[in-house]
Amino acid sequence: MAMLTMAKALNLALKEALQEDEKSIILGQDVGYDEGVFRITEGLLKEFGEQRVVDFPVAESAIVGMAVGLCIAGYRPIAEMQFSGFGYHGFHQVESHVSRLRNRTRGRFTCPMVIRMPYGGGIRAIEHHSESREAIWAHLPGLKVVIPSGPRNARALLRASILDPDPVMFYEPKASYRAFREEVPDEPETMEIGKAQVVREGNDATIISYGASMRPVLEAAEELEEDHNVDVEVIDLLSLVPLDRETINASIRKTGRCVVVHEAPRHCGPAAEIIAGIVEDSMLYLEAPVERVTGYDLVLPFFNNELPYMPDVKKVVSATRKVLSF
Amino acid sequence: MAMLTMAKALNLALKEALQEDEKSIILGQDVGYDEGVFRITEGLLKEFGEQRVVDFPVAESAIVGMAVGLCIAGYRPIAEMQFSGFGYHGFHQVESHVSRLRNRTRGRFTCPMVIRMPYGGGIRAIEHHSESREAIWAHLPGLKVVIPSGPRNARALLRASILDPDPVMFYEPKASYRAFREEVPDEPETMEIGKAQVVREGNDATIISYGASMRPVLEAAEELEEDHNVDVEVIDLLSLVPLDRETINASIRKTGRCVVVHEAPRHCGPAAEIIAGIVEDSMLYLEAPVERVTGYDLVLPFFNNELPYMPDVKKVVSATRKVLSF
Amino acid sequence: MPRKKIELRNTIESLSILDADGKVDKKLEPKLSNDEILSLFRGMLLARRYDERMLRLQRQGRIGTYGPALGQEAASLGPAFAITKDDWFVPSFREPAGMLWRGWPMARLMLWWGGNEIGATPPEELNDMPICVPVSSQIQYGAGIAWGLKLDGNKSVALTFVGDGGTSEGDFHEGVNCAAVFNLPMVIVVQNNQWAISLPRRKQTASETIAQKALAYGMNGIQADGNDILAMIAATREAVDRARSGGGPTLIEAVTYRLGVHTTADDPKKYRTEEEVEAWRCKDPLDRFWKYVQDKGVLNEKSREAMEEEIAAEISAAVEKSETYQADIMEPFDHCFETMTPALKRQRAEFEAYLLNGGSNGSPHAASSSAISQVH
Amino acid sequence: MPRKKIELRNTIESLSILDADGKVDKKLEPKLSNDEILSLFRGMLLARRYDERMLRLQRQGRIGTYGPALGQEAASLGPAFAITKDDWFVPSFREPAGMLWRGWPMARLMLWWGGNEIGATPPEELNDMPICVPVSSQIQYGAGIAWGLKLDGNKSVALTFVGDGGTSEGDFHEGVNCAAVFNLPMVIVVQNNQWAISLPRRKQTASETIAQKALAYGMNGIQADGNDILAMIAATREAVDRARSGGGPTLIEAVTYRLGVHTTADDPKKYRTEEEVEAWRCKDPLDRFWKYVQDKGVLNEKSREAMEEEIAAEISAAVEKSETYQADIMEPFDHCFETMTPALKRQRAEFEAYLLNGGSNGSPHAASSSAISQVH
Ligand SMILES: Cc1ncc(C[n+]2csc(CCOP(=O)(O)OP(=O)(O)O)c2C)c(N)n1
Ligand SMILES: Cc1ncc(C[n+]2csc(CCOP(=O)(O)OP(=O)(O)O)c2C)c(N)n1
Ligand SMILES: [Mg+2]
Ligand SMILES: [Mg+2]
Repeated sequence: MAMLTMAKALNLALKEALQEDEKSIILGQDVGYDEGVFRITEGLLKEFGEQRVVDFPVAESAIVGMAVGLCIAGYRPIAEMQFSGFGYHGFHQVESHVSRLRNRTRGRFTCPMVIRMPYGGGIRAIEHHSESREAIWAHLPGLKVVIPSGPRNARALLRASILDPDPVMFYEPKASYRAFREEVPDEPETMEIGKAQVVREGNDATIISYGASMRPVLEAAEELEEDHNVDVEVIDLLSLVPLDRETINASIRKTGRCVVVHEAPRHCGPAAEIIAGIVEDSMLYLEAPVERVTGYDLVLPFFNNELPYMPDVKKVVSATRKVLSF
Repeated sequence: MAMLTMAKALNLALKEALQEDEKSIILGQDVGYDEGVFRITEGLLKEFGEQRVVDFPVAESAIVGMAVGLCIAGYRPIAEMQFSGFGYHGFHQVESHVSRLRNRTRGRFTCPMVIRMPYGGGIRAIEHHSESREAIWAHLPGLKVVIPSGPRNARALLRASILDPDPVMFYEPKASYRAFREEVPDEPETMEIGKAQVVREGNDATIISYGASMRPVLEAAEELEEDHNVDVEVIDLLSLVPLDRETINASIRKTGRCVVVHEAPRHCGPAAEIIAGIVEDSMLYLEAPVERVTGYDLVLPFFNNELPYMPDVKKVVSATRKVLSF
Repeated sequence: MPRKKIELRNTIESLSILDADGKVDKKLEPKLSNDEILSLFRGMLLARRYDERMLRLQRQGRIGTYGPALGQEAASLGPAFAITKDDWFVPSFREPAGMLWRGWPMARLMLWWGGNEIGATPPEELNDMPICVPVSSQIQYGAGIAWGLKLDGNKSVALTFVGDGGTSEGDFHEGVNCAAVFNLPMVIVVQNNQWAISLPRRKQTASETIAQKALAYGMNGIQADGNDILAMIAATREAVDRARSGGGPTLIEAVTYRLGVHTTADDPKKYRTEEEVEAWRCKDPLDRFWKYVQDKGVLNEKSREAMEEEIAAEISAAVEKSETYQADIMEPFDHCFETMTPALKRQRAEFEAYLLNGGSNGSPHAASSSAISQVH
Repeated sequence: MPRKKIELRNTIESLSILDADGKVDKKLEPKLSNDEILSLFRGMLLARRYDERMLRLQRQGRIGTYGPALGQEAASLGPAFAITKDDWFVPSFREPAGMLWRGWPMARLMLWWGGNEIGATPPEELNDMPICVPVSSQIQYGAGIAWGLKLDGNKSVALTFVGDGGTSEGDFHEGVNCAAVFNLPMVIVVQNNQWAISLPRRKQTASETIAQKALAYGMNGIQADGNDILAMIAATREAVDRARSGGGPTLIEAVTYRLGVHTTADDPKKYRTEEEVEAWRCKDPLDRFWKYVQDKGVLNEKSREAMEEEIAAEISAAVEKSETYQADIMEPFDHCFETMTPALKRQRAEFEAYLLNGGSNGSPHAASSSAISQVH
């Protein structure tokens, strides 16, 4: 066990992949000599060489599209989009091929690839470096969408994503890269993709979230307990596709009240799907409307104004109190 | 008044725009000499010339991106993506500039443009020509998303979209282009963007839909009345952004039961947002879980198998009976 | 010198071997055995007759919209001939000649146009990709396959096709540039058939040739007469040899012409003249090669007759095979992911209930035929 | 001839006028008045000192990540000088010299890097676009603006910048190709500063020059010494004149070098040698022009001192102005659409309640500083 940041934990998972499977290959802008702009690929070029860790021209569509070709040729690419805000440049390749190749060829060809991208706000970055648009991928059939929240699950989920026979969009909450450390086992560890975790048990209300928002959510849960004597259950989704409706519903049936939290814009965002699922499965258990604490339907402001526009402890606490007082 | 198909009605709105505003300009693949692959731009090159109706190289990102530049230079471009399945190639330009320019420049520059695209299945088209991915645009802050369902509202909404000071993604249900005719007034007519229409009043349940799905929905409504003595209210959303929650909620508060219908995949699709909004505003009025009749979370099968995978009368009828018998 | 011309490493050449009158440049003529000439001619003829039959089937409503490759047979067959089974064949959508040559069962191609994924499923033994619809997007996976081959160190190449219109797409640029940067064993054939639906070549790009686009990537490029199967074979062989020996990618512009409709939903009279089409008809690759085949004494009118009959029978058999194909309506649920997600299991059950309850089984389509006839 | 070289309309030349030793090619030297030389030098110096101050401000935590353009002053100032106010200036993100020359209030540029949209708001009187972050995406709106100018028939041009890395993007290709097809009055300056973050120019594209990429589009291209302001002025003037007279777009490769970090989050030691940087430092555009300015008798050490002081004061004033700027926290709701949608009205009310209830007013950031220091 070592105490690692998420950045280090991700690095570990990548290293394991390169060690264990000679067909795995990392490609992206500045992932080699620069070791990634967030240093997630630190040491990998040195250990595995230029053939396995490939610095790519500034061409996101080719990163995605050529990764498809690598899959066809029997490789297992792990692609990095430098920021999720530039992943859109490869959107058409994802929609047209990554997500469809298995279906189109009835399984003759598949895309066992991972597309990693740092997402989310709160780090004083310039425009286009802070958005959360995971919902656009979650809506495309044929993709899995995985979003870790801490060092340990980041490593285990990245490993699982790399081993997964299907394409995974792996959203990394960049504000959490170095925000805290956790014990991460030395031995390779995987987690099943599509299983949410109840990270805090409680009876009064359920707070559902994922990724970077887990930090304010957990802080809010403590504040609710200490200051308001409220005992909330907290669910970390860990993946949006597959979505673990079982865990969500079990909790809702217990608490009857729910708040969903994410940085992404509200309209047609992940919270909407979660709420629709709750209505379908557990409507009669709901004792209050579900509250959404999300980004507004605005482009996240430039960094000087971004914080108030993001979910925070205060917003989560007040939404929870609202569902409790309904 | 003339009896027009939707194709003709759209053509009329385009013609009016070119006549009324010399800054309006149509650009897209094959919109000129070929008059559009669906003939929506019929006669326009002949009447307005090559400067106003521009055949574009096969470069969707440039269609969108250069339209942004035209807006900056004071023009009002009406761009066509030949099929919505190729609109993704311009996704990054839409996300990065079309949807943000006003915000970024605090209104100094704006994007009064329309991006038209035919969408939807059911016309025996080849791969990539039948999808419904309107939700991905609806999730991006700064865009309006308008989807007509018949000739008259198509003309009025396209006109309103062209006149709108902000960018509009205009999704055209191609299966409805020539499926039926309606009276369309000779005089220019507009409709307010963001207002849904109650196209059929009823008390037992509310069916909410838009675009191509309105046809099976209305047929289902009749069948429900005739065969099952059920009196449904039908709402045609006409736009996903802005979403007319007022009209939706008024109806739900009356009927207490709801079915949402669209061709788009279910997960994180428009129906989820509609349901989340109902929960927020009218949960206590709901007498049954809301049913979703949507595309499955699959790529729409090649055309030989596509029909059973789309919403149809039977599915709408049975979902409605389900919410009624809950 | 403070202002001087920059000399480039590569120059662009044009290549033609068998001209429209059937005259051959002996110096450049690729060596082909009589058997090879025979099978090449058969390949061209098969593709031509296949296209003609498909157009008829479309008119009879037995398949969907169809996009023929009439007149472009040499441009895809020549390159296909010049590679081996181990090499990869990555088509766009105008390469039926090449695909049939590679060994695609004709019935599968028919099933693609009939709206069945089995038509997009390359048989296990072929290193082939299926028809690709989003223009130029195949360039990227073509380059990715070439990359994989290079990593494997196995000397194979990825032969990838695209149209003149496709060269305007960002995907073309990104893929070809990266192929050159990584020095990949890739051959890109641009079938410049002069039109992208209604847009003529000169409005697609202001460059004098498509071949010179290679200069932007610091790689080899050549313009070949795409209606001359000998030129296409020679140009591809040269490019393939270079790629195999580590010389990187080549861009081949095949100058050809789409003699027919873009697809059956298209009406070329709206945008081009009958004279233009006629002028190109005189350069028909099949007629031209037929002269060559006769000159070589490989076939004559009579033996061709027999070949025609054999081909007609082959096509009829494929039609029958394709028309007896029964798609499994539940299959899509099995091919989204290797393991069905809970959501899909649930939706599958929902779908099954719908079918049991008398839901549509797929026929017939609801959309009006007028809409159908306008679809690309 | 069946195999022959294709002669292209355009050739690619390289241009250098004022070399690294301060020697001038008199034949090519653009005519500049002493006033112009003086203000050009001031413009370069201002940009250099601005960059230096911004780097300090960043280290002091008074702005966010900063991307300097040290060493690239000539490459954006020369072109900016060669156009008129009526022309459009469409920057990427390495053109502070050009932007300041155009008339951007320095405080606004500082506010951009301080995280405020006002920094992206071009003053009403400027035909300028703001800094553009998604690499190469500005090429498209640059081309669109040029298209509008052409439609207006007003002889203005759109001067658009991009980096060497940017040439690999699909957007570069689509925009430049369309500019050539539509024969637009556009000048594209590629600031080839040899690096795209850590990727060296030779791994970005296999072409010998960036300028030759013009051949792919059948348009004019030239490679100019980007550290030579005279060459940049001359090359741009030639391109602008051609564009104004209907001759279409030109691609100018400005060969320059990023002397500093990519951004303050970057550590160039990871990927390039100090020797390389030193070699380029000898070609510093400012030092070189300083010799020229002295030779012309326009400034001397002493008058330069005065200029330095004036510039220092100007920058300090801008810092102060930018640091007293108060953003309106509610403003984003006003600029999403011209008219706020019902959903946004509702969310605005929600947000107002949050603020009234003691919500964060924007300071200070929660993320750990170690995360911040790693962000590009
Ligand atoms: C990305 C994309 N945009 C648009 C289309 C619609 N479309 C189909 S074929 C075609 C023209 C292609 O021209 P070209 O590349 O020259 O190939 P050709 O049809 O002439 O063989 C277009 C625009 C498409 N299939 N994909
Ligand atoms: C579309 C996109 N992809 C990636 C990035 C991240 N990024 C910022 S600058 C840069 C390198 C750009 O290199 P170049 O075009 O040569 O410009 P330079 O930074 O050298 O001025 C990259 C990859 C981005 N901003 N936009
Ligand atoms: Mg073509
Ligand atoms: Mg650079």
